[in-house]
Amino acid sequence: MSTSTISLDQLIAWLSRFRDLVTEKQSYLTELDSAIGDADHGSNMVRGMNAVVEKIGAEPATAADALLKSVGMTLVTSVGGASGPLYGTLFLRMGVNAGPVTELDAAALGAALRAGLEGVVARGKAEAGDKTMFDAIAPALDAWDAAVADGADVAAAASVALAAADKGRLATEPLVARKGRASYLGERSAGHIDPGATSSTLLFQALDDTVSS
Amino acid sequence: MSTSTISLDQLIAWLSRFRDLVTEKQSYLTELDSAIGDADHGSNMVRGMNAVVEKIGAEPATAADALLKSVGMTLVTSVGGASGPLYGTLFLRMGVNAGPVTELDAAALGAALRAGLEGVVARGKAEAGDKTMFDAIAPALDAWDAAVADGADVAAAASVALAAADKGRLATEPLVARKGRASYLGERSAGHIDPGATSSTLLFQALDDTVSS
Amino acid sequence: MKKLINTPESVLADALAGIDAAHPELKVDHVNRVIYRAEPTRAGKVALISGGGSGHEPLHGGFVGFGMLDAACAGEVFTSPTPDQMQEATKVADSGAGVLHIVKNYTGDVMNFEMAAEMAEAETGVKVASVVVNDDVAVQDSLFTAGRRGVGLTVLLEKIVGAAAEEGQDLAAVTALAHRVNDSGRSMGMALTSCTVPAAGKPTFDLPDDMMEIGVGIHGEPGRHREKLADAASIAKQLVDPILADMDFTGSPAIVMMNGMGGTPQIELYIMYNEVAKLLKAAGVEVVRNLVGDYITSLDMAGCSVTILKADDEMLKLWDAPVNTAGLRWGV
Amino acid sequence: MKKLINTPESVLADALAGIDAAHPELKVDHVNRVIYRAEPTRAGKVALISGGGSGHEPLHGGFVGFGMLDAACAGEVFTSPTPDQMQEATKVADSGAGVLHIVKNYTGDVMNFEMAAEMAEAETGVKVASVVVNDDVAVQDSLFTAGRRGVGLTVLLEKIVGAAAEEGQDLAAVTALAHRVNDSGRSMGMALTSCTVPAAGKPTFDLPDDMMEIGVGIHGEPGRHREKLADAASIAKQLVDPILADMDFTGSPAIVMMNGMGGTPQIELYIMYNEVAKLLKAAGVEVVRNLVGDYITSLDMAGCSVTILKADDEMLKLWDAPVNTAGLRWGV
Ligand SMILES: Nc1ncnc2c1ncn2[C@@H]1O[C@H](COP(=O)(O)OP(=O)(O)O)[C@@H](O)[C@H]1O
Ligand SMILES: Nc1ncnc2c1ncn2[C@@H]1O[C@H](COP(=O)(O)OP(=O)(O)O)[C@@H](O)[C@H]1O
Ligand SMILES: [Mg+2]
Ligand SMILES: [Mg+2]
Ligand SMILES: [Mg+2]
Ligand SMILES: [Mg+2]
Repeated sequence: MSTSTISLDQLIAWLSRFRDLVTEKQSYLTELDSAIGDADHGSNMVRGMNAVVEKIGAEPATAADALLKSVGMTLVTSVGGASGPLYGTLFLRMGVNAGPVTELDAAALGAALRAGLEGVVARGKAEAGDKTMFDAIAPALDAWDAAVADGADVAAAASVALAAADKGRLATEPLVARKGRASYLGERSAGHIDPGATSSTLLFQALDDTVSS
Repeated sequence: MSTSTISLDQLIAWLSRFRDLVTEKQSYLTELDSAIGDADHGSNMVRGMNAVVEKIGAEPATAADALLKSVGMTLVTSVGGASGPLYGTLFLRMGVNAGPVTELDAAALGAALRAGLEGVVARGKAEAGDKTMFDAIAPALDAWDAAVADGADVAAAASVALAAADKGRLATEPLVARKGRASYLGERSAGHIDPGATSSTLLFQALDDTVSS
Repeated sequence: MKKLINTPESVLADALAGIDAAHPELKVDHVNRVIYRAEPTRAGKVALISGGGSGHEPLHGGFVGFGMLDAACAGEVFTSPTPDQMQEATKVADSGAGVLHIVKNYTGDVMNFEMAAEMAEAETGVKVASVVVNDDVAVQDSLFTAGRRGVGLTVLLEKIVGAAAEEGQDLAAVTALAHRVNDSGRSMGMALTSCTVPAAGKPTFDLPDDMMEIGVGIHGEPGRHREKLADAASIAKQLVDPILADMDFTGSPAIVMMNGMGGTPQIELYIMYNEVAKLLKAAGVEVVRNLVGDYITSLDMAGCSVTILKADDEMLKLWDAPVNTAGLRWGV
Repeated sequence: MKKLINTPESVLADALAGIDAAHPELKVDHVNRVIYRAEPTRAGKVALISGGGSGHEPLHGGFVGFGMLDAACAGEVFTSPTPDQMQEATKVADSGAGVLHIVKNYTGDVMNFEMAAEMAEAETGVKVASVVVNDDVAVQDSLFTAGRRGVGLTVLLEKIVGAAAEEGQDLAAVTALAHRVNDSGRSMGMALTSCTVPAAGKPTFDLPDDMMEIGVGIHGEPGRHREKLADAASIAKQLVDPILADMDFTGSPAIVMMNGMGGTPQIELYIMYNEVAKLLKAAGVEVVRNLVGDYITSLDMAGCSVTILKADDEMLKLWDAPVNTAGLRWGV
């Protein structure tokens, strides 16, 4: 029962699934962050997504922009650290881009996600190969756009995006970090997968789980 | 080649042998003090006896009283803790009792040691069974006096004294401490041999080694 | 994990409650996790605000008070606070003369403080300036990376700039001074053990019994490299040499901080200070003031860091000015 | 063993050199290991001398200065100093008005200070009085044993009695006050980990990862009993209950110290203080002053202790009087 577009309820289901996934993988995320960071990425993401799920449960949104902006603000005000402003900005910009709709097709969702990524870059100045969440999100969106150009719907696009995100995340392993806390380690940051790229992959995993089920 | 009396040189050899024994057993003494004290009895005794050996090497004494008082003062000023004043007083009082002689027979050495023990009691108020060095020294001197009453010389007296000291030291194991740092442990002090009773046994061991060789 | 805590989740709330209970001269906004002076900012006085992840105590809350900060925002352990906290702090501390944000150079801290400044200026019109402290020579300074970390110099900067604000200097002057202090100081740290983040429940890194980490920050990040444990004299050299290689500290009086990471007893810090003082003397650095103790920590990590500030006359005068905070106090 | 030291043998000498280098306001007699004020004791002022084994920093050397001690003797780690050190301290600090020896109740400390007093009075005619602090409720007070240990109350006593001496009270008054303070305070401590004595090279006791020691002193002695690790609230109860059972603290203002053992970060001490404050409030104890931090430590031990002093008006006034030492400073 896959989906060609994504409804408001599915956006909510996506976020709730993302919460479940970061909760499930909390220790893994923290372990990755212990190796090249400060051992808090798991708890940061769980704290933020718990706040998000609570917020959208309490204040049912009636349009995608309101929903996504509220998600962004909730992340900004509950997470802190690097991931708070970055994920927060991602959703804020997605909301602005999506507009007051109740359904998004593959192209619209792709455009919203792309706007979100641009927000991440505007905030964090990351480039490809800096060993950050960018390295999972950017290839995922490239794959998304290519699939959509070939006529893919949301479900199909989500599936290729997930594969690309995961590939991008794994490809962060050999990299020497140039952004974020891992950059302090210099050469010693090589040989570890980036935690933020991993949580971003879970974001696409959650989307794929939501729209393909 | 055992000895019937003890000369000044042998007193010095005794002290030097005591230094060697506490050095050899330093970790054992500290281990005993770790269980019911503060893990410093080994280093305290080694520091003190090193100072003593250095002192008597630098200022050759010409009489027993001067030698023993100098040993006592050196211990008082170099050890600190409980063992400093106690061993220090032991030797100070021994010196006062021995007088300006250059040789002591078994009775004279026994009397000097007894005066030393009385000094320990005057300072530390220990009684039999308090789980202190008293519990090794007191039985050793009782055995010494009994042997001397039976006509023993220094070598013979030292030998029975050592056996009694060691028996006394081992008998401290089941005791609940009533004096010193071990008393803070209450019932938990039982089941451990007292470190001070152990170093005191080494004092008799050193004497026995010296006069029986 | 052995810690005097109730639950990993309640660490911050409980600690803030303790600070509130212990310090009648401070107020604590428990919702926004802001520690601020009970006495409102004097009209015309620039307000100094700092903040960061928790686990570095006494930084920053312990430096709120006369002659230092006006407010501090406490984030979760090792996680920068959020912009709304900083906005609350800005609101409560601003007297109209503007606010200086003192930010340690970490991606998270910088981004959150940036958002806070954007929001504060847009919403309330408060004048916000900021200084980003980046003094850690263990990290290479570069335009293509996150740059150097902000560590020990933050303490000295908060003291000196706090005194300038207390004196009545305006926002431009206070900000310029803050940048001057930042440009004039360097730090370097090392760890004997990892710290344990409460929520993680186990040490951030494993360090064998005979190894140490050189060039650590204050978040339990692994350092630049790991090597065999050495004596205090060699460790001091490993901390002082890269600092002196990075900047010339001769020709001006220096203020030195020998800082403990949280799990190191004071007796060891004095041993380290002795070695550092000898090295600086040999290098011709004239140390005129010092701090020895725990000022910017990394939870229960055993280790230390050295900070050296090349002080000009104004900095020295401001250093000696009265300060009255939980963590630093003299002249009052 | 992981420590910032050169060798186990040089710990004390190196630390004293560090104190000397860091504190121009103090003098250090390196031969006799005495830390004393650079400014000689004012004529007519009773001199306060304390001392004890090292490893408890800032106690005692960190409390030498205006309003507290005149001199402190440093023994080897956990080993009481020797009578000749105390005599030197007595000589250097006495202004003719007499000397109060502040002694923590340990067999070694008591005997060494006794010998020092005997020697000082015999040789120099200095009037020496003494107070033996014995505040640790973890140990049963009894005439047949060494009695209770002297722990945290020593800090409060040195502050209060130091202020009285600074005020010009004579030896009899200062001594009487010292006894009154000692009679009015109690302490109780616990440990999460053992400390490691440098010369021993390994932890004094083994404590499994899920266990803690209740009723420890400040020398790494095992405590009264060992039990499963618990949360901050339960630990606070285990510390506060025996203190309140031993003495009635209601009806007078109380001064509370939440003390860290050396390896415990400040954030945990504030969490503990919060719990202690709640318990005292519930028990009707009115806490009017507090200290939270490392004041009397046990090397690198993780753990804490609580001290409560039932203060009368004079004690409270003397508590608030100015003090200017490395370890405690206010009002100056
Ligand atoms: N400048 C940046 N741009 C994009 N992503 C970044 C940047 N800096 C850090 N990140 C991401 O943030 C992740 C770390 O997040 P988190 O651990 O929650 O924050 P912090 O580093 O503040 O502890 C990194 O793994 C990385 O993917
Ligand atoms: N009051 C006392 N009388 C006799 N011996 C004592 C007394 N108190 C302690 N001791 C002895 O001292 C020993 C401990 O010495 P040491 O560890 O060097 O000193 P400290 O207890 O000060 O660390 C104990 O094992 C005990 O034998
Ligand atoms: Mg992190
Ligand atoms: Mg001992
Ligand atoms: Mg973080
Ligand atoms: Mg001792």
